[in-house]
Amino acid sequence: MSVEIQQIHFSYGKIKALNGIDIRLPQGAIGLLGPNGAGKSTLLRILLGFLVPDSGEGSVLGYDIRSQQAMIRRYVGYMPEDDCFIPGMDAVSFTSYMGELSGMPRQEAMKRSHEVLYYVGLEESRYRMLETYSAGMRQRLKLAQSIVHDPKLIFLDEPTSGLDPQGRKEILELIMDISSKKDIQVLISSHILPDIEQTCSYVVILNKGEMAAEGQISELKQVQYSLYELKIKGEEQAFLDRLASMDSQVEQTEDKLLKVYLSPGTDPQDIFKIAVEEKVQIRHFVKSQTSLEDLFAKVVGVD
Amino acid sequence: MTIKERGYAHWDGELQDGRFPWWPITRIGIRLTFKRKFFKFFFGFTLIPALVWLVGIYVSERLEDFKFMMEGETDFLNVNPLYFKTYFTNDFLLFMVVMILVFCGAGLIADDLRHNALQLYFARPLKKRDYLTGKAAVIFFFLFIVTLIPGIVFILFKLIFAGNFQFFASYPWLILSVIAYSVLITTFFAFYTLLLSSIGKNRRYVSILIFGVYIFSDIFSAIFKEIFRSHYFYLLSIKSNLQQVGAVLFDQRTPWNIPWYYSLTVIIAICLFSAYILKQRVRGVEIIK
Amino acid sequence: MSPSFKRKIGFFAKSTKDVFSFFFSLAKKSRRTKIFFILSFLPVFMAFVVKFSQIFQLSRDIEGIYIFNNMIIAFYLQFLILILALFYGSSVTSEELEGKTLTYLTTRPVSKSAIIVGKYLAYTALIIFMVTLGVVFSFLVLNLSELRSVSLYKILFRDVAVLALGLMCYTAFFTFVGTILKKSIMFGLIFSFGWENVIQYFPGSTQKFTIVHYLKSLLPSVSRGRFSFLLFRLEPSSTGTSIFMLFLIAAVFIVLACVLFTYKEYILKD
Amino acid sequence: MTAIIQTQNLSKWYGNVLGLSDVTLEIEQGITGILGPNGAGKSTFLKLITGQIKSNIGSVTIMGQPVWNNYPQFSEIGFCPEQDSFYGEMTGWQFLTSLLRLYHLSSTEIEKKADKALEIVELSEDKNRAVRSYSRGMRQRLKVAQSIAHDPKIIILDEPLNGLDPLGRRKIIRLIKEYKGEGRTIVVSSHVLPEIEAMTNQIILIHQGKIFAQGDIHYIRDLIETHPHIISIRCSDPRQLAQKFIHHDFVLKVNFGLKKGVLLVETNSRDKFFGLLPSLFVENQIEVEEITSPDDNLQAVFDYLIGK
Repeated sequence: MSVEIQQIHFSYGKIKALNGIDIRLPQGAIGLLGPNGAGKSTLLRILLGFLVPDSGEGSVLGYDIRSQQAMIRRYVGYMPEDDCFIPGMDAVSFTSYMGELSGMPRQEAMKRSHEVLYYVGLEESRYRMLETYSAGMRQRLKLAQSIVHDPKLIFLDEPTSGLDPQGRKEILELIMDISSKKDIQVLISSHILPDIEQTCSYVVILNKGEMAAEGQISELKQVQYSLYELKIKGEEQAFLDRLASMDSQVEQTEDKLLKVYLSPGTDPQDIFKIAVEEKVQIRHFVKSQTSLEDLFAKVVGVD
Repeated sequence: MTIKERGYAHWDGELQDGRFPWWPITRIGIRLTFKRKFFKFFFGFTLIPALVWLVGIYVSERLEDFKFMMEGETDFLNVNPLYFKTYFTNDFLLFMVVMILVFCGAGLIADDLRHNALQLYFARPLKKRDYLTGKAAVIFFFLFIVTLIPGIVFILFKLIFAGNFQFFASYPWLILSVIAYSVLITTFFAFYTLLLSSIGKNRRYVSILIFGVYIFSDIFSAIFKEIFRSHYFYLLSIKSNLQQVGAVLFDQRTPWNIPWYYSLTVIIAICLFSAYILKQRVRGVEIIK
Repeated sequence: MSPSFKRKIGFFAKSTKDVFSFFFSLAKKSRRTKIFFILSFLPVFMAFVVKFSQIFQLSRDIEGIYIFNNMIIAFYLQFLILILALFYGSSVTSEELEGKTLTYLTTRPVSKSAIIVGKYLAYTALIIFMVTLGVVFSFLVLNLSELRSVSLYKILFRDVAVLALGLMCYTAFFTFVGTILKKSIMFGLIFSFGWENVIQYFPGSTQKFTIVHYLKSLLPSVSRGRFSFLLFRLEPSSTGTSIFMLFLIAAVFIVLACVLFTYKEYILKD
Repeated sequence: MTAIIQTQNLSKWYGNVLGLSDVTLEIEQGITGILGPNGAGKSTFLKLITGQIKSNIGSVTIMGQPVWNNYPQFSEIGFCPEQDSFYGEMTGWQFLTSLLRLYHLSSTEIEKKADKALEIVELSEDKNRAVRSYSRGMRQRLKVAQSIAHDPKIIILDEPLNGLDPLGRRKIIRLIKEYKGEGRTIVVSSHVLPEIEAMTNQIILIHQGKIFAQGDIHYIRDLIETHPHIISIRCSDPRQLAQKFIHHDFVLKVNFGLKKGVLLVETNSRDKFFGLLPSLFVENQIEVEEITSPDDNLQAVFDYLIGK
């Protein structure tokens, strides 16, 4: 069991950040989900020993979070949310510096840092000054420094924030590749649902410092009603009227997506019959699962 | 045949409990200081007194050759503990030391605070003590170059120029004095600089403080001393305290009429205060209440 | 004066006023200002100590005004106003660039010159206020027994005016330095405690290349006491020239800073 | 409709690094999305049209007036910068009122406007907390608040949704749409495609400092009609369906997907294809599970244009 905590409480002065969190994490990649200010970063900081919980117990990799912080940090890699670096250095010296601080011999750290930078896709700019790095490159650099010492457990705090789709895809692929290794566990904190859906199998949802939901993603998003998403072209109104007469609810979203809630017992193929009759093109037709986003909205309780 | 696997590769080495986990911090700190504009030039300038004193030692062994230049005044060329004390406690050297601190010390912690880098350090098996030791060692490095090293070099060259060990026999403890004094002022300035560097995120602000507080304490004590005609007010001055203790360490008369251990107490008190503040300020995350 | 020019001037004045109040209230509350405030109040504390010791006969009797003239003013003139002007002057542009907050100003309907002038005035006013308060308090404490003598207030007024002129001038200069140099502190320290301290003792016209020369020309030469050497070889300019020069220097550097700031591009790194 | 923002041959270098090259375009009322990967030149473009930096070549005009150093005009413009930076020790309330002061307003007006802006971004409760203690999302919202507080006609937002959680994002998107309804001009940059898609159809694609495309998303899609379009259908009997397609000339390719029951059809005329589709299902009694167009989103347009 890599991470196990019970009844963790923490507050910044008057503001309660964590209010009794219990977690027992299984193997594999784990997503820590929640809106801004839900306490995700605080939780990670407690696991790393930056903050001492007001009350509660826990262990990371079998080491106690209160008394054995040094051992935890030896085997943990951390990618912080904030933009952080050391000015005046290039990527290779920075990464190997971080490796050395973790206890790698200097020559090994240098060798490894070249490998790691190559791995995260910074091989061409590894000799450039960090000040000149773009947001995307800094993100990769932070990932590189978090894996340079080959940790057993990696904490990633908002790993894709500020990235463009291409950069995001690449970072997520890297994370999936790392977490596919059986002996490395990854804990990703994010508010970007698709990221978590894509990389993790298990998710913990925090809201306002409390546990909102926890479990396997596949179990959490079970289908509860028969909802279809459609995009159509043609005479909309007539089509919508016909659908309504079938005793089903239709909702139109901001980006012109139709959400059709079919009453039980209605054959979805009837939609196509109506389409033929009303001469409407159906360009998109998907049976919707309760997506993680809906789940998220539901447990978080807004909208 | 083996094929290199694509994707993430493990590192097959062992993490070690380094004996000096702070050493990388020091090495990088020194390297970054040397990268600063004009620093090398400036640092060279700081070594001028050392050169002058070295020439003095040479001249002291060849007094006859230089007599025509001296016009009889040769007392100051007598290489004895006073000669060393004069080097180590002269105002110019101390002033240059402070300027070096502005260069190498202002950003030590302030830059890490500014760029959120502390969490990178403390996410690794590094204790607060290691971090501070590493940063302080940067200051030790630069200040030893202008204090400890010249001191030892002076003694060595005196012996070499003289060709015998008489000097050593006369003042066997001198080398200890040099070491003790160098360690004292370097330790003090390390605490002083780290303290000021940790209270601001802005390098400019810290630079001004390092310089300003030093000069300020000196002016302040001078004014008080002038009004009250009491040497006790020299205790307010950083410079005077260092000079006071320095004189004792070199077995010379103290420049002011106050017990030297008062000065030492002041110095130690500042160091302890700094240590306390540093312990509060240096942590993995900034906690805002 | 054409109406459009008048309108421009009016707009500039309004903008400057708004920038001024923005930064005056911002700087007033910052922690740095508090620390500098304490620093500039230490002479008051010192004055108290002196006064108490005089009351209890702990030290030899020195006239309050003597201490005031020779020590307090020397401290302010030779040290404090330089430090304050250096920090606040270089902050005018540097802190916007370092904190990447410049954008918030340059997207408002205020001209870049108004930003410089307004901020400069705000900071100068703040530090003049700080220094004046410190000076006035130390003056009152030190001369507690002679508060009825009018001639003393003349001295106080003159000293405060000189310090204010000094702050105005140095801050303008360092505002300009901060606008062209990225790392202005090292240069500022060397200028303040190297150039200004050394060149002022040079004979002939050389000393006229320092700002402190004009400031000292406005003060009477001091003959007694330990600090007299500070005025060693001063060949004073006339009062009129000095005041004119101080205003001229301040104006020139502020105009230069404005011109530079208006046409130079500052690129904030992400 | 007349253009609000016009640029002519706009080009910008930083030293010898290209920032933007030869951009000539007009932005009209409503929402315009600026899209491009990191470092494509979006921020450079927004800085140029807000007069933050000066172009090396070309000109920018807003409502007919040049922008560079034209301060009086800036009261009509609100700008939300990309960088996450604030004045040191201010509270949210102080931050807004201080900046509003620069619009030469009376203090009652300032307070009214600041209150309103805080309400809009839902920060009223936290207005007296120091900005330093805000979470990332709150800071982002505060930045948006300072760009709209003075009620500008033109709002320019550089990555406003960056770092926001889904709920925060939804709120800002709704807000931007509301502003559009009020007849304002809004320019939003983003590198996340669905975000822009949710806000507007008017987009400008920037890559490597150049404009790759400008206009309606669908118009752009039509522009690249030569690029065949793939439609994925999951149904009960894909092979029977495939037979029906083969006779039509607008179908270029028919593939069977890796997943069971998936048919991938490539067509060069979507209109004809989709016109035919429902009747095929109904006539042949094929049960449809899913119809999707894997490349009918901005990402695909984008990938196609930048040649991926």
